[in-house]
Amino acid sequence: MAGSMQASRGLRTTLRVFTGLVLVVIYVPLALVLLNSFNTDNTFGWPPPGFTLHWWDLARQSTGAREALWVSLRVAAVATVVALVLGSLAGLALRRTAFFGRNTVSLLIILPIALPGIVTGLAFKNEFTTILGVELSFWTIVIAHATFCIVTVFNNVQARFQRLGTNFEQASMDLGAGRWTTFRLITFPMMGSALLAGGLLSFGLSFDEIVVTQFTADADHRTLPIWIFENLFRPNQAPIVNVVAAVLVILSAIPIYLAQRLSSDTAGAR
Amino acid sequence: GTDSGSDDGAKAGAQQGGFTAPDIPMQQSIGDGEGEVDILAWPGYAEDGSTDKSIDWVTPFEKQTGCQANVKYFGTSDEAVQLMKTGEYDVVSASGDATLRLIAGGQVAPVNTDLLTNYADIEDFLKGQQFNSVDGQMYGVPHGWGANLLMYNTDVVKPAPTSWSAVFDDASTYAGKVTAYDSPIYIADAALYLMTHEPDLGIKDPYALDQDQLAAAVDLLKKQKENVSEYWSDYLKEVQAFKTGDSVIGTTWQVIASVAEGEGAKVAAILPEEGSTGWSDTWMVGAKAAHPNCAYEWMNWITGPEVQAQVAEYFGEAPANGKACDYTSDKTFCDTYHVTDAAYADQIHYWTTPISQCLDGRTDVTCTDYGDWTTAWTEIKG
Amino acid sequence: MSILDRRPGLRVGLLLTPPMLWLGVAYLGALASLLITSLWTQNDFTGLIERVWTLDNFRTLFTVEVYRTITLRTIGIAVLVTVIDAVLAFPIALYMAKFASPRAQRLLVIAVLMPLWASYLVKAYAWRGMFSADGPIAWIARPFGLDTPGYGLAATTVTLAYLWLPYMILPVYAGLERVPDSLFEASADLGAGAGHTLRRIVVPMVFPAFVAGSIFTFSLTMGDYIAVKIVGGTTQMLGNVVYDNQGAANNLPFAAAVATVPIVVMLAYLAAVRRTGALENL
Amino acid sequence: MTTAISLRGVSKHYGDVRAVDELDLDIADGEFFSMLGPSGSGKTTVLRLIAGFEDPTAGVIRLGEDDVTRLPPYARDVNTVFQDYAIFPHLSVLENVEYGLRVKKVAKAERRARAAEALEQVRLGGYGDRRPHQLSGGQRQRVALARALVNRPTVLLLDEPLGALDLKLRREMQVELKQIQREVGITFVFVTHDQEEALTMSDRIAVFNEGRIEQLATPVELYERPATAFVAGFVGTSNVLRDDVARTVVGEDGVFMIRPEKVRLQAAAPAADGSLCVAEGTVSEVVYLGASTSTVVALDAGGSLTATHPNADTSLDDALERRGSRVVLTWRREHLVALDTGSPRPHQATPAAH
Amino acid sequence: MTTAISLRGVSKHYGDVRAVDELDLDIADGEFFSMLGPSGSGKTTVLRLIAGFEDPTAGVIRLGEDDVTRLPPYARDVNTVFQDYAIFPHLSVLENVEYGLRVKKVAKAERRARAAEALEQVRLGGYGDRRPHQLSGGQRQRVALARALVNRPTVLLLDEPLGALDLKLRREMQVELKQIQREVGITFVFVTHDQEEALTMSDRIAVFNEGRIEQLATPVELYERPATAFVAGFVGTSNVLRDDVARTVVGEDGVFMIRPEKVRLQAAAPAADGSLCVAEGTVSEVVYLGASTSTVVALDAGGSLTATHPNADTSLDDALERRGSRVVLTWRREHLVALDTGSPRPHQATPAAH
Ligand SMILES: Nc1ncnc2c1ncn2[C@@H]1O[C@H](COP(=O)(O)OP(=O)(O)OP(=O)(O)O)[C@@H](O)[C@H]1O
Ligand SMILES: Nc1ncnc2c1ncn2[C@@H]1O[C@H](COP(=O)(O)OP(=O)(O)OP(=O)(O)O)[C@@H](O)[C@H]1O
Ligand SMILES: [Mg+2]
Ligand SMILES: [Mg+2]
Repeated sequence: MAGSMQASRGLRTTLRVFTGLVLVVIYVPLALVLLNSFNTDNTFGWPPPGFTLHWWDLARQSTGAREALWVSLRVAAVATVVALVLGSLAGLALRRTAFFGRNTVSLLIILPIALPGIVTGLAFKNEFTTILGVELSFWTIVIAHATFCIVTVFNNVQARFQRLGTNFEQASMDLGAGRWTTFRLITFPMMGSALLAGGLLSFGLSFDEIVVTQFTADADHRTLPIWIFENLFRPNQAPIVNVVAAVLVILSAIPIYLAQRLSSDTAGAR
Repeated sequence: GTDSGSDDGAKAGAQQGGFTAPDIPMQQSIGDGEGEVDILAWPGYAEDGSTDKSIDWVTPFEKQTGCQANVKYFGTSDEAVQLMKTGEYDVVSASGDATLRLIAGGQVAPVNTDLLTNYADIEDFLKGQQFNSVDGQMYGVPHGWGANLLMYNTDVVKPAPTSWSAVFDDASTYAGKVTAYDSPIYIADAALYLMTHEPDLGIKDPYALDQDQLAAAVDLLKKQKENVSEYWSDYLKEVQAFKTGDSVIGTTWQVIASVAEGEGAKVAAILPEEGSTGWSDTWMVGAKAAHPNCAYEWMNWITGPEVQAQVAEYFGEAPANGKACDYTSDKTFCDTYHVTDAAYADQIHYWTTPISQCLDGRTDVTCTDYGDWTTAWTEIKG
Repeated sequence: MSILDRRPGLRVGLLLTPPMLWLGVAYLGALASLLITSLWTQNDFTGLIERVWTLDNFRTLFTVEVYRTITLRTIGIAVLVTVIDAVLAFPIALYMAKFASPRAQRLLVIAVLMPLWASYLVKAYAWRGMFSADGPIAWIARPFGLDTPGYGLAATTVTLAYLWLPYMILPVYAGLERVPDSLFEASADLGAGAGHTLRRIVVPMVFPAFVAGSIFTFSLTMGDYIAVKIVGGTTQMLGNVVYDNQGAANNLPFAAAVATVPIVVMLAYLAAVRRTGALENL
Repeated sequence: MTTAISLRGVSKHYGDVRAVDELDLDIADGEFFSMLGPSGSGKTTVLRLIAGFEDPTAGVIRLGEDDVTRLPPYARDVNTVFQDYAIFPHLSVLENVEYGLRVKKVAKAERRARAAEALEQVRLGGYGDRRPHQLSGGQRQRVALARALVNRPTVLLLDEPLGALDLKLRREMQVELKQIQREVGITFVFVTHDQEEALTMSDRIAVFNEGRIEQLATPVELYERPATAFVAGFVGTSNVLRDDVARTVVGEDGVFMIRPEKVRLQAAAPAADGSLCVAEGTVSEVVYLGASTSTVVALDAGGSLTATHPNADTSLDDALERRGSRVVLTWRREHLVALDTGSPRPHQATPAAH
Repeated sequence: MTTAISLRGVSKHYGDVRAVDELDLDIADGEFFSMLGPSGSGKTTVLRLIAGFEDPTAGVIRLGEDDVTRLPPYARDVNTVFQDYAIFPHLSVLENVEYGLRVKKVAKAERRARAAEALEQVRLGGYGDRRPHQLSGGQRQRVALARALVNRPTVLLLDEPLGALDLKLRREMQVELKQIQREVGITFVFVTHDQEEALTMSDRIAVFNEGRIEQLATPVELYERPATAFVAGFVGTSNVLRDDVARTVVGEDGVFMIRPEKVRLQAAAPAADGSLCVAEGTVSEVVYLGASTSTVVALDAGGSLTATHPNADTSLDDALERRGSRVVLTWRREHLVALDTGSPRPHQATPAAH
């Protein structure tokens, strides 16, 4: 791979410089966030009049942030589990079998991510409150999140199946294993890393979601993005938000790294 | 809380006097606490230390009264009304656009102010208002209020403005540096301005506009827009804009002015001569309250001077209880917020949701409702 | 067991039932109810929705000019954001996929993905700082006699392009990785310089990946209402109209009617790109 | 000799494609049976039908005495070595080999022992702990073999197991495979498209064409007495004489085949002899093949014939200089094979130069 | 004869791996030049160096008179047929073939005409509008060829172009390729690991081993007079005699090679003759190969020898019955090749049975 375009050194240099520049542009605002988490100024005055660990201390003590984090983690975890189950079922069903309506099914799976969040959010809110008369709750967030997370799992599973083919399962059955044993000993373990990668992506997607969440969350269940949203609009809370954001960015490297390692074949899949 | 809350939602059922309140019995005495109380509140009105450890007036309440407080926050006035209909809540912090609906709908009971030891200390200009009483009977206890002020950059804006004309007819002086509140309810600010400057339009109440009046306000705002740098909707955005100089003049809340000033921005906030729009919130007791005694305990607690001082300073509004001024950490707080200034308060037209039935009592025309205002606001922004 | 062996159709059916129930009932149901609601009306007096069929909401949507303006503006911004992201993403993705060492490749993917986890709001506010009158952009531009564009369309476009850039880079990167190196070599071998190879071979081959990325950038922009509030100055987009009507005005039916616009736009877009095979590249 | 596998009237249609077309086939116990044929002729499909991965459209499949037509793969006492080996990548070599026993709930100690033994058999003792990706192609192929053999199936199906290997390794594996089959003594059904491979390894060979068996015979029969032009063209190189050429050279109407190695190259016509066929022509091409040299002669009667002779005596070949010279070709009439032209088939061989 | 390509002291190192090691090589204009060698021996690397996809670590590469060492691929008058063909999947067959001309801004009418002509040349006239995925492997290979030929390069590089094809198609393509080369008359540099392919097609062959050329010769020389044991083992099948066996049978110390087709199988020892080598043994294996039969004989002196003889006279072979019988092997002493053992190399051939 590397060196495949050995000869075009000029191009290589140009691309490298360009990539570097864009990465700088990507990270300057993030660096600003990190810097502002130490800024003594409440509203990120520039240049910072002074530096302080005060906000980090406050953030550490903020039970609100912790509760919101806990809600976010729970929502993301449950939504991911649902997405894992539904996404891999759909993936299992749709591989190789060419049946009428296959396109419709995959369109349906893609739709929640292809339609803007505000549409998905509003649609769910309307369904829950206007049509069904259900109160918004933890579960309404989970349902909405799981819906748009299915596609990440589905895509990862599909990509894996495409690469593996069906030979391994046939080999297993040939060796005397029934359908369930084959699934348990062969299909599932081989899907494993794809599921993990899809799950991690789906977890991340849910974790940072704000639009759909705004529509489907009740006041008792504030996810971290909602907490951030509210606190940005509260006086004197904005720097704590920066602390939280900085921590999130740094922590996010871990799951991303894992997902990357586990699914080098499906790296692009969201 | 009320800042963005009171412009929410619904069209209150009828105007004062336009309906008879359902006959709901009023509590006559406070008995033993039931051990818990279900509170429905704007975020920020019942802090238990979870946002900031030092911001906590719920835990002391529990300790003192033995009433375990179950707080549920709501996001819009509608949500509050809907949740109150379930009958599961004992007490609610309602804004001007929810109170009448709750009263008319029989969701709240009249409040026996004799049982509330702090009631006497509540500023008189907040008592017996059209949005918290019926025929002189209080349906709640006032919590706090605030005005939408005019803020300007003292370095740039000279001479100091005294009128809203600085952001309307004279806005072009600061073209591209004017800011305004990003909500349809801001149309009332324009109406208020027209009330004084275009008397021919016959605007009596900035929340009761007929088609022509609304059109006039919309025109005014469209002209203003040419000079607007941005519309603001949250503290952070406006404080930043005034500090950087992106905005130099526009509507504000006292708390924003204070924060900006505290961070070294050269700003001042005034209540212009035309008066202003603003908000006022009230605690009300549920008609089917399961824990009425604890509910009264809570109302008493939340209107106490010390707690009032805490809430007001945290939230950034004027406390209803003037005695709170003795307890604020910032000794100038009450002056800044004109807590006991009845004349000041009189100039405020509290946010009410416009409905098609004219709130100013006209019956010969249909007024524009909040839906019309939203459409108009969309059109103004273009 | 054995009936499943004999009847693959049944097997597929059983596997598909749970996800299709979920998506069909929960999601399609929600969309359908959104459409239904858009045909209802809201009672001014009680603020409640009245289940009376009417086309009023759509009539308003189509006759009041401002909605057309906003729709066109939103689509325009979405197109612009998509083009900017595609232009920025291609060289980076190309470098990642074909020039970087495997190690650098992995690091770059992480570097591109990480910002996705920093809260959307926090990043939008960071850009607010960038565009401010005394912010970094003004600071850089001033020596050249220029100034920050300030808050408005330009700032909104740039901020959205920034926010969604990773969603474009990743599919394009994956698409490029799938192009065998030998095709690059074959093109060079046949006398084509780098530019020609990129234009005639690489770009056409990863086009489906661009389309896949554009589904994200386009859809995310079509629905945005937060970033535009933060850096948009006086600008408003379709998302704001939906949000304002469902929230403050409590006019859910009209909000639902407005929400059908992005649905129609996205469905049309999906239909148009279906044949490129982009949907398998998501 | 008992029958290990028997197919009766077996067909498999995919839509319009008749992958397998009313096939009757009996494979004997312990036989090394090969299926040979061009791509798409249905070899893999037959294998998959026997293994149970596909249901026949019509017909009956028996293993020994039992009708297994409707049994799923895991209920058939047959194992397969896949073309791409299908080694489970997440299991070690030993775990791969154990797999069949584990599934059948054989006790751990026993299955360990049997797996180790199977690995010995394929000369991979000591490789048990490796991961599949650490193995070379040839080693993987042997793991696949061990994994199948450890179950002691009555029949082993092998689908082009050597297709992915390079020539040298392939030759080595051919020898090993044949040796293992002799040792374990079970029936091998072997698919290949390489005729040389089929000839060297098999007891019997079925040549497939378009879902049917064109000829079923021992290697020697197949090579020496191909039944049809198709078989003659597919197995070994052959010279086919037809029409005018046949009439002139052979003296009879019909289609005839003569193998290049049976043709002698002479400078002058020999004495007339009824048992010899004679054809004159000009050398048009001489191809050095290492062990042998092929000479392509343009016949005066039309068409061309190839004669191959071993480079047994000439150390540095002078044959190249013969290009363009006049020669006489002779062969024994008894080596001439009359071909059954049958109904015309699309893949029919044309007179091949080489 | 002018030189088309010349390499002087060319090396290519990847980290510690010396893929190509100080290579000197001259390829003549119009030559069909093959590179043969085991996997990893550096064949592809040499090709890529010539094409310009890699920069040499050291050395100079000339095309004709020009030093091209530092030129990018698109500036070299050389075209490549890739092992995986590298057909652009989004272009039609005609557009693929046109590509090089289009890049060089040849006018549309002319490039259409030339592309069509090139397609005719590879027998794909009328396929211009097809998409690559509608072609079979062999057809794709020919598109790749046409795409390269249309540019009329001075040199055409082909990296195992037939590696992916099945045996029959491969044979056909070998003939076609050779024919096309003769027609267009340009230099072909051809990489393969199939020795038979190299022998039949090439003017000269370089046998690679570990980044160096082990022997460079014509096919006949290479086969008949391999310079080293490595070459003897890699090209053709060979019997290698060494140590005790060599001493007993040949009567000399050293390592000797005799090709199986040079070995005669006799029932009794012939009259003593200085020009003949004689070895006695027992037939251990008889393998029918169709055109020939191989007999493996376990020598009394140790080791085994293979003798191959054509099935020229025996129509139905009776050789199989000879297994276990005593035989005498003879061959001419002049056919014996003394091998240069050189320094021991890992890939050294061992006495091969077959
Ligand atoms: N699942 C399928 N769907 C449709 N057609 C199929 C399927 N499997 C095989 N075929 C068709 O059946 C015919 C026989 O295929 P089969 O795989 O048995 O051939 P083969 O002899 O094994 O060929 P090869 O040597 O290329 O492996 C072919 O025409 C093929 O296209
Ligand atoms: N890009 C590279 N990086 C590191 N090592 C390489 C690279 N390319 C080739 N090599 C090494 O160089 C040596 C020669 O490789 P090359 O591809 O030239 O062999 P080859 O003779 O073409 O083999 P094959 O017949 O398998 O194609 C091998 O050891 C290979 O691993
Ligand atoms: Mg097959
Ligand atoms: Mg190679």
